[in-house]
Amino acid sequence: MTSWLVELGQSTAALLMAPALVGLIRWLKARLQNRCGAPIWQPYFELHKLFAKEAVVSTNASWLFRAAPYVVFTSTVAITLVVPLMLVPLPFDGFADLLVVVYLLLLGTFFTALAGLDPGSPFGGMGSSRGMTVAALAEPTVAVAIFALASGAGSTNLGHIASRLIASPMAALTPGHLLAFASLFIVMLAEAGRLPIDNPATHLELTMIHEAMVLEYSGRYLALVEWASAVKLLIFFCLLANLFVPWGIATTVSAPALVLAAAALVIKLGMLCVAVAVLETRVAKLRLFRVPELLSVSFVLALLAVTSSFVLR
Amino acid sequence: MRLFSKILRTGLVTRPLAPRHDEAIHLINAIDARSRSVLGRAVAIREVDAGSCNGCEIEITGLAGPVYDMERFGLHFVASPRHADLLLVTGPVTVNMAVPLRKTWEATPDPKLVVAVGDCARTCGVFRESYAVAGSVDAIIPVDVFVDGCPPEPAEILRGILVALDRWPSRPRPALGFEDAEATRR
Amino acid sequence: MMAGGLFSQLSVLGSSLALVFGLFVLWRRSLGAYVSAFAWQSGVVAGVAAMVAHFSGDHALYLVAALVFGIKAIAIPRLLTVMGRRFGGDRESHPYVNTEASVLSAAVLVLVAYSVTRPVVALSQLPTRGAIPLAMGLTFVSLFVVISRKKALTQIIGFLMLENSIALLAVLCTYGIPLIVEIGVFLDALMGFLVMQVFVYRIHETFESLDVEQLRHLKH
Amino acid sequence: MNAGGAEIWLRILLVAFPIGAVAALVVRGALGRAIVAAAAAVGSAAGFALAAMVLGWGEPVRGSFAFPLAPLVFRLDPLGAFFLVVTAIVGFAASLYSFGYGAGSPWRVLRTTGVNLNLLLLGLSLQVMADSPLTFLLVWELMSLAAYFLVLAEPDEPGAVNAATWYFGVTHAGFAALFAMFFLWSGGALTASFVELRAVPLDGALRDAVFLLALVGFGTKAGIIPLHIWLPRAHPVAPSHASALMSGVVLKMGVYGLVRVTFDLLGSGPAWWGMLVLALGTVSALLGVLYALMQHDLKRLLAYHSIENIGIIFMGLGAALLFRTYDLPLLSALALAAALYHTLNHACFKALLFLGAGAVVRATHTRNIEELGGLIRRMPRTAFAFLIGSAAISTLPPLNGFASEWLLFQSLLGGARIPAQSVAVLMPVGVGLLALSSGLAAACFVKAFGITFLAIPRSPHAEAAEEAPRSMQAGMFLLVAACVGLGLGPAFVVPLLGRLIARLPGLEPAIGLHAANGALTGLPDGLGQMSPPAVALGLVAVAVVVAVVLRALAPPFRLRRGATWGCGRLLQTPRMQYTATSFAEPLRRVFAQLYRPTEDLTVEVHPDSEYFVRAIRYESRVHPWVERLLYQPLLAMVRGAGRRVRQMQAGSVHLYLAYMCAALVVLLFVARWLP
Repeated sequence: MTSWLVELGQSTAALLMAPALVGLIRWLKARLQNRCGAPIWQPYFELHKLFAKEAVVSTNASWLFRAAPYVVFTSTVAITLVVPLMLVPLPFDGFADLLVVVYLLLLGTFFTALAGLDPGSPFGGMGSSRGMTVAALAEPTVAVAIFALASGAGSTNLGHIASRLIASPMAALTPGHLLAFASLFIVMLAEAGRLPIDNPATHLELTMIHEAMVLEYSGRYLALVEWASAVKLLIFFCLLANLFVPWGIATTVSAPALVLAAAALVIKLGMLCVAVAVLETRVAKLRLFRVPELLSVSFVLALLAVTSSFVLR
Repeated sequence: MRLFSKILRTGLVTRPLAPRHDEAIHLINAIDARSRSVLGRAVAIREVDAGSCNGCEIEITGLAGPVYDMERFGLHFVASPRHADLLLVTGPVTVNMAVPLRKTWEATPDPKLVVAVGDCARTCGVFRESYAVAGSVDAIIPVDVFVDGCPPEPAEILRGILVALDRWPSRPRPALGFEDAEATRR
Repeated sequence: MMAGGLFSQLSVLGSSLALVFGLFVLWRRSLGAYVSAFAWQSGVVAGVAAMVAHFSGDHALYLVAALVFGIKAIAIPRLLTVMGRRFGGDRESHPYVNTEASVLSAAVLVLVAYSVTRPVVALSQLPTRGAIPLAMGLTFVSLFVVISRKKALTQIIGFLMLENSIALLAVLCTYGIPLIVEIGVFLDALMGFLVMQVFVYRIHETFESLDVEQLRHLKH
Repeated sequence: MNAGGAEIWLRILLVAFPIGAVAALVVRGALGRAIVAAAAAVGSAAGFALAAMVLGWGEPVRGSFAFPLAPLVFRLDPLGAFFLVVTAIVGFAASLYSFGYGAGSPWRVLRTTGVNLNLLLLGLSLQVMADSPLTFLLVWELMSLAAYFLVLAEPDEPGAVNAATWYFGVTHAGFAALFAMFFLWSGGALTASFVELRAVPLDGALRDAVFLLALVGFGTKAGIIPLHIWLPRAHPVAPSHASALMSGVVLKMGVYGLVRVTFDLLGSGPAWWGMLVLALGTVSALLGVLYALMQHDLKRLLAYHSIENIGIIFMGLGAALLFRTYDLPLLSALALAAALYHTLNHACFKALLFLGAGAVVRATHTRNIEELGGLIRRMPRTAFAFLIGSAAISTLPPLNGFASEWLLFQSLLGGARIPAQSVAVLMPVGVGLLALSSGLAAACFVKAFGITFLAIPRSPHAEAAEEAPRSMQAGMFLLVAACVGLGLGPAFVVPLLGRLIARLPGLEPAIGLHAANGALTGLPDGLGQMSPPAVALGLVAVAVVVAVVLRALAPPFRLRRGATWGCGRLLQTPRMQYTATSFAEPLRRVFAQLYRPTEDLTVEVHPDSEYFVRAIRYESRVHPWVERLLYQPLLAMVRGAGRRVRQMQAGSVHLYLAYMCAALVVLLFVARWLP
């Protein structure tokens, strides 16, 4: 019973924590640009403001445009129920595995892309087209990385993978694991719309991917979409942090273990934020047609991960 | 590597604004407080160039730079008027930009504010009575605040934004020593 | 046994890294990136050699590691940078095989390397045997770089990486060939590099470019 | 028949379809349509009942008929019954749909469609019961001919005759391969039952030959690349409910045949069998979806997706063969279950999509999606049905496409356990390509649904569209229910499949494929577990919580309608919307080496100054060069042979007599020298 409570509690916490992650990356980037920057909780103010604002919806748009933010938000939030955050194993572990997570994310992308097409604006269509291209090309890397994780841990269920690694912590340092981590990191950049694949702060329609799809949203719809993308980033960070380096996660429901786990999680997420911020300061956005090259590199890394240590022991 | 060592060496360059603008510093603290209460301390700005010579744009670019760093007050530029709370309009409105400007205003969800930047936005400046100019900004859309200057300094623009936030209908107007935009409107 | 496990893991890790740096050359386009990838790769190879020396107790390998590090991770990259500066930033913008296809071919080559080295790996009892396919894969990838790239400097990098991969293979398969041979190979590589450098000057003087495709015109 | 209940259903099935076929010939008008549709629906329902009984018992039902030349032997075992379920579900939906779809069609078209729809359903139902090579081949021919006439049902449709000819040629080439296969196998005794066939000892080379012939024969029917040439031509031109049946069920007979021959009758083979099927499946899955992306003809796009999904099914079959070779029966059963499950799922969602496309075509009179748009307002129900179908084929949870691909992923992930390392190394590649094809399918269906149903109409046709009649909606929503139900119910389907797979030789451990608590928990040899009902429940629960929290905490919601934001452009016209071509452009560039598009750019400038451009014409085409590469030489060869044969046709009676004489002599010699 308590583990159920922890499960629901940690999902709620993740939901509430996600905007801070975006805020932290922005703050770090501001500091790297020698700026003062907005405080970490700035995204909360933005969400609060957007919820209070009126929504303008195109006259061309259908019910799908208005339903899509709820679908995207719901599917993304539902994923947090199975992602290991602080405690393994979770009571919901057996209900969904890594493949379900990946395809639920695809469900969100699918509806965002449809919503991009719905108002009939050329930008939305462009964003949908690019978003789906990137999502489709990232898919093989994810699958092969899952192959690597699953054949290492003997399961595709997230809690199981994490528990297996906790049991033998040195396994996290095998080359296969490191390569799989690298490949998933690239995929995270692509899926969460970070540089060098997509610039979340761009104002130029022609360079947009995710922004172009949500260009028509306003008010509450925009708030839901933005929040969902923050949660998506958090999910990817948690996957990277807790499937590859699950040190510190609580394996029993006890207060000290959970506090330790929460601290470990915050530290790991902070480190990933630093990595992303440093990377985004260092690199420029890739031309759209060089993105497949990057994704093919990540695919090869994932393939190497599988072959180098899991298939051939 | 070289990049990051340079970043480290440079340190934080965002400064409180220059001493002669101490009223502006005061203002900026005020922006912080007020925009929080009005728009939840997050104001999304859509910049519309309605036909300016780009002088104002250069100054506006300075807003986002490390020295003025408007992001620390929760102000940021967005890509679509649908996401915006405040329109920052520059230039005399040319004939070709009149309808787009109007459409931009219509596309912005309520509540919204309009700040017209630069002398041209108020008086059309040297472009006045040109065959290509449709009129000042307030001839096309309701303006909350004009920011004077050719071009105005970034600090002035920030001041204009503050006045606009201040003019928020639901709030009583605090008595500040700045000229009332309504009064200066032609 | 724990040490053995660690040894084999580290050797696989080292070879994987060397291979990843090889892939870098297929992905990136600027000479600077190539040179640093090569330098890092040489560093990794030196590290693997030193590690093998540590675990096998064959101290001659330390010398090899030091040589690799000194010559390939420091000296040659310096020279390459100087050459690159002299000839301008000639980017590898249109290789014969485009980047995605190159990277995916590299994946295929690595899989091929796995299947061709299977008998060797099966025979070997060394803890380093798991890394042999990766080193072989690096050999193939370096050859592919030489084949598919147009600029002379890129080809030189490919050649040097080939040399790296052979050194890596030697270290992994047999814990290093006799020191004298090893040094001979190094000198060979160095000589080859110098000869190529001279050629590069000549090519550049003749064609005002380092595009090897221009050499076709020599026929006429 | 050995069971009373089953016999009744079989009789109904055998009577209903012919009644429908005859009624189509005799009765005109709405009454005729009603009788035809009702007969087909009753027959399908009877088929479903029969199949359900057999699946429930787990024991086969037998029967035979006297036939003028040879006895026809029928036997419905659970494997056949599973495919009968596929036929019955799609058949039932298509029959309902056909009633409304036919309204307004000329009598000529209605007649052909009605007769052949019923004959096709009869053929499909009997196909899975055939228990001897002769019966199998005869029914096969009945099915092929009915499908051929369905392709030709609207001969005025551009490309219909060409498509029908391709279909006829290729399907008969496949028939020849099957005939040769059975002939080789049984040593000429085509009336032997399958049980006797199973006992025939075959030596290595002959077994390989039988396998290859079966692969070619069933592969042409299933439409795997490179034997797919007829499929994207034939499916679009048939009436839509016929397309649904052809894509949903007729292709699956190829799968059925391959499963029957390689798993049931032939037994375990060398590793290259599985590798070959797996490779063909992977290539078909990837190329199918890639060519689908480039299509702007809605039905042709769906046809290419059939190639993709057949590829996915073949990947499952190939993996199952491979695992069986390496003595991993549970993984093999898992892969086979995934393939069979995907067969059923693909039948449901592809039929649904074809029915939806038919409704669109009927309402707008165009299949070109560049001329569509905005239909979600004019045809909301069709749009909803098509959306569900699109989501299902894009493998989105919790719909049925995801359930079966999840199983397939699970079995392929087990590939790391294959002892031969050079084979095991290839499994992650297969996994990656499977994921790529599912991602591309999602991109393709964003395009298909988005351009067809969303935004502003791009032509007057689309503006004037009206919602489909009720009967058509009923057909579609039946399949929507099937898609959702099958997506939520793998815990029910998988044990069923486990039981029927366990009857196949060498796969007895499949009986262990079980499920607990509505979840696919602890799949033996599977790597993971998941529960579609729990996923669906989780989604619904989160949605409810989100709705409640928003209502309670969020400020009141205000909505205003405004023009689409187009950077303040004066005018927003339908021509400014993103088109299907531009949507697919990034992927066309990414895969340019594969597509090898031909591009043609003409710029017309003002005569006085080249800086004033008057018109720009850009044309780009993607021709499946695989088809050209393979089939052009073949066609040239056939034509050359035809020319040579024509030279023999001198028109002289004496010459013909001489030919006959020579043939007789040759035959006698052959008879003399053969044992």
